[in-house]
Amino acid sequence: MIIVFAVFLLTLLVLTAVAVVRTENLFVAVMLMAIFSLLMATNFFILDAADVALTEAAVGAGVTTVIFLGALALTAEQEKPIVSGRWLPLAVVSVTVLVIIYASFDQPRLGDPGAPAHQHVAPWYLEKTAEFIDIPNIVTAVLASYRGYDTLGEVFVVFAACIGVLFLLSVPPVKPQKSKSSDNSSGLRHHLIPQVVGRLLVPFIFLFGLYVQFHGEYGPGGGFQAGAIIATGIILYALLEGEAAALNAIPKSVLMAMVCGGAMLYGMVGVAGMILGGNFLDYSVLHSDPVIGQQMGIILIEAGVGITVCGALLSIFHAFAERD
Amino acid sequence: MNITPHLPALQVVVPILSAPIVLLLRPKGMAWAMTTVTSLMAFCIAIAIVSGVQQGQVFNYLMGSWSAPYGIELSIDSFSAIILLVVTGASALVLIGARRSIDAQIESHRQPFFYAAWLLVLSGLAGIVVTGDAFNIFVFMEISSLASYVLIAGGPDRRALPAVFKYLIMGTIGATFYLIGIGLIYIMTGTLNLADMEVRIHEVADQSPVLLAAGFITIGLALKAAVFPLHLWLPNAYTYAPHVVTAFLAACATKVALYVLIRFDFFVFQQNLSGHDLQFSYFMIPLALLAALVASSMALFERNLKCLLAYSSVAQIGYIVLGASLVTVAGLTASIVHIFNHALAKGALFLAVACLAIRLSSTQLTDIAGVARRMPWTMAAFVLAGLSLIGVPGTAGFISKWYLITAVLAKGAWGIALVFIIVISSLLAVVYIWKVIEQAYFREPQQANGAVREAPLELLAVTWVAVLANIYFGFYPAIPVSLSSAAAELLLGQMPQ
Amino acid sequence: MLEILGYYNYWVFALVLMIGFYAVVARGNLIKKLLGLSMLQSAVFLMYITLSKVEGATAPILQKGVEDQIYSNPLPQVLILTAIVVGVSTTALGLAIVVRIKEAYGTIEEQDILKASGP
Amino acid sequence: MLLDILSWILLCLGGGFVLVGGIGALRMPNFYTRMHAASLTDSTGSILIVVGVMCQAGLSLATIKLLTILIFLLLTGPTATYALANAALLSGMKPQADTDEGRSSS
Amino acid sequence: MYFTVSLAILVTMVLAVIRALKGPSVYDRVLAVNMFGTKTALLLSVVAFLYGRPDFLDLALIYALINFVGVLAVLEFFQKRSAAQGHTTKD
Repeated sequence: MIIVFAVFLLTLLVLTAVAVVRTENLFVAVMLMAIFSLLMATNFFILDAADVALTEAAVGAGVTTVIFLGALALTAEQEKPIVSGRWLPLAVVSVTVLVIIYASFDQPRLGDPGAPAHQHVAPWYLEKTAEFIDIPNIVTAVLASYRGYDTLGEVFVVFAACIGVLFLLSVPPVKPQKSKSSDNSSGLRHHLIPQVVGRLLVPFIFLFGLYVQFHGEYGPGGGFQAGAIIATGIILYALLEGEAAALNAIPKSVLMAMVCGGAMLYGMVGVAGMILGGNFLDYSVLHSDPVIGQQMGIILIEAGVGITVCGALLSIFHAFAERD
Repeated sequence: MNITPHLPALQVVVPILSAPIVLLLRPKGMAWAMTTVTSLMAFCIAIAIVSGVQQGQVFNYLMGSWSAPYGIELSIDSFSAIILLVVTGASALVLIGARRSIDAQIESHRQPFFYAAWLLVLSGLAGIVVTGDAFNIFVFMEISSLASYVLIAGGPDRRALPAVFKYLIMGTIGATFYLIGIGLIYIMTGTLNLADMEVRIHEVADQSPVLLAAGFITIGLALKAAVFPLHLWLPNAYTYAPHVVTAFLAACATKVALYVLIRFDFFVFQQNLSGHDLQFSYFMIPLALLAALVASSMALFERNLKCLLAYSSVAQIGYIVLGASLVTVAGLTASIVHIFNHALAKGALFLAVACLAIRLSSTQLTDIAGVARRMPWTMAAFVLAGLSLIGVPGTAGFISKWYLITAVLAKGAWGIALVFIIVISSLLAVVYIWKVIEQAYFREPQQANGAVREAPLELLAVTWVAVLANIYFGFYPAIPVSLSSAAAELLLGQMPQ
Repeated sequence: MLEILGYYNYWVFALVLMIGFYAVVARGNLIKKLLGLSMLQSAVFLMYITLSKVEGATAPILQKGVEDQIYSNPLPQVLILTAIVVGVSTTALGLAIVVRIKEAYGTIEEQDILKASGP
Repeated sequence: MLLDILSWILLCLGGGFVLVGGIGALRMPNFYTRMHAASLTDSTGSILIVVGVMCQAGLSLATIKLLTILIFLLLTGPTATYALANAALLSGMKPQADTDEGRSSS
Repeated sequence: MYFTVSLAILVTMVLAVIRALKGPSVYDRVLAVNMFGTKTALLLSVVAFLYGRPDFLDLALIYALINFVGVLAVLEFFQKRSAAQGHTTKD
């Protein structure tokens, strides 16, 4: 059953990928890339990775597409046809594909429960989480506690990307600014129906984002996903009401404070563990009962992650959208 | 609380948590001051770690107190210690002198971003070095890479942008290949902890996914480390980056990638994959030699001082790889000592270039004609650092060349051919350094350079600190050599010689 | 037949990886390169998630009151959560650079940029 | 039991509608007809399928979630369709009867 | 039963992708993407029951949300582009 789904979706995936590479219209390529991301996310879901599917949909298909469109609006839409040098890369690529396919036959096949990967570390997580942390979502437990240091790093990757985009785009545009009158058309203000529906939806999106944030211990979700969803909600607001309105509601300085504050919150939880006599990122010492301490720590750092991701994605979106 | 057991964590946590604070510091100069202080603290931590390691202390730190294969473990041995010293030292030294150069190249409202990115590079590189977890290396590699793209893109020349784009593409491909390799190993072993991996990979060593993983990891890291045919991103990125950034990154960014490469190929694969040493040698030795020859020749024809030195870096990476690919304790020692010494020499050279660049408008060779009369101290520093790069006795460069040649000669007959190539490449280095010296000392100064003065004191001072370090470690090489040979023995521990 | 299809995911991983790689290497348009790059990364995500799947298992979110349920491997999923965010960050930074290149050179084609840069 | 049969019928109908919509979007001669085919069956198909699944779920949290999804789809689907058609019309694409080339230069 | 429906949705997804590949106009492609997104949301709600994990319905909701925001972002893009090209849009 799963095989049928997988074959269907994966074949589509390959077709879409080929189409993305072949089309010379970049806008079409970005649209196809959105389909590619959704297909990928559906695949993840079918392969039991609910959290990853959620993230890929919210971050990969949603925010990435929006950022790509923002960049396309500032650059070009049509790609020049390639002139030469098509065969060498194609040959290299084909050979590599064959090598990987050859090597795949020694690999445990899809779903093989006897694979070494399922024997060694993973069962420990599945067995011991109930005892040490006592939350049902093992992915969140691994992400936030067992491998919390990775997640700290990841927050700082987002942080780095955010300051990078702001640094690069803080140079004033070379071309003279277009007359301000064109700014009035920013936003979909004169499309009445989307605006009414959109306004109705924005608060519910926030609510849903908060639900995903705090439900992350029990179901699929957590800081990244929630951050991305709330950012999407604000992006929706910006699309409907125009950039200026969104920036009015949440100014850039607040976004910056969110990016820094979230990252600091995460780090401070770690340092608190250190001060209270544990190791860095040891949440057990936060409370007299180690299990409750772990849960407290997880909630706090997930909040930090959500705040940073939301602030960073919005800062990046605004940096692109403001520029024309 | 006792701070000593927490040192490995603090090495990363101190700079990484300062980055958001630096970003919020608006007053002029504060961002620089905070970054410098943080960087000095990181350097002190590194020194404490090194002295601990030299006394035989082993640093293992369990993140979140989760035991090893389940949580992330930091582990520091002598190999990590020496690289830590290089990374934090380069950052602290360059930052102390960097302020005016950065002021000249980066608008003040963009500086907080720049300094925050600097701290992220520092903590990313330190994070790669201290960790004992394969995936954690990937995460910190991405932090340091993303932040270093930001630093390089700060270069005022518009050509910095295509250069950094190329770096981004190649760097991301490298990181992705590394990730594929980790995934393939994880399929076969079920673990991400390097020490655990080393034990468990033994049972599955002859299966094709593991071999494929070794290939992907080696190529991915070689891309990051700019090993010869994969070095294409390096020259332009170094040339158009802000001058002090070049000094910092040239001293440590590629070295850390080499560190991971060596650690993986020796610590994880070497003892388990049969014939891996031979494959590694056959694959790497020709590349290393080509790197030394081709890149040195390219440097000969460069018209831009920074680009010349960048090609020279590619050649020097060739030496490091050559030493490692001999797969002997002596070769590996030479390789690690050279990582240390080359960082010193290249750091000093690029700092001297930064001194020149702050007074002259460009780094083209023709523009530095006769500048030695105006900036004698700077050029003297350049000459001494250049001698160290060439490997003249009495400088640090000599020590590593000496170790390298000894190691190569131990390989017997074809070792002599290798020595021949090393000597040729060193001669090429003499020629391209001489080219600079000739321009600076024996050409008539240009009219435009009439008002040029000596470089600002603090920048000149750190340049000279770097130069004196080159000379000091040329006469007293005990610290790097003892650490390196300990590291080499550790890495090749159970190898049958 | 089903035995062979068990490897199908890995083959698609290889194909998509290399399609993305081809786009990065052979296409001259910078945005196309970034699209290829994110495809390359997605392919790796697929590989990790494939290896996390266990036959007859369900997502690693414990169900109360259900006995002897087996769960898929949570660890690769955690790694990929991290990697997805890394991928988006890289893409965003790359796009910012492309925007600056467009402003500085007036083009986003590699050939034209090389021409404009001169020797 | 009755509920099972009901949900079975609803799901099958929904699947049929969705499929017909897909075929319509592929086979219709120009943009507006394609959009027409796609959007109407989209809404109907969504209602049928989600209600069909709701019959299976019984009264639980899942039903509420499904209801939310349904409301969401019913709000956004037609809105997106309207906005898209509006944008196409404004860009100068005129609805035409029987050509395959009813599109603007963009 | 669920399986049949999922299959029907999957086939529709294929048709949508074909439409996205064929174009011909950009609006056709946007339409196809939109259609694809809705179908994904539907597929997920069905598959969640097929797998017996109805707690995963959150995903379907997010897919629908992303889909909507995506379409609006595309429209905003069109609008910006036509403003940049100097066409005045009438209401």
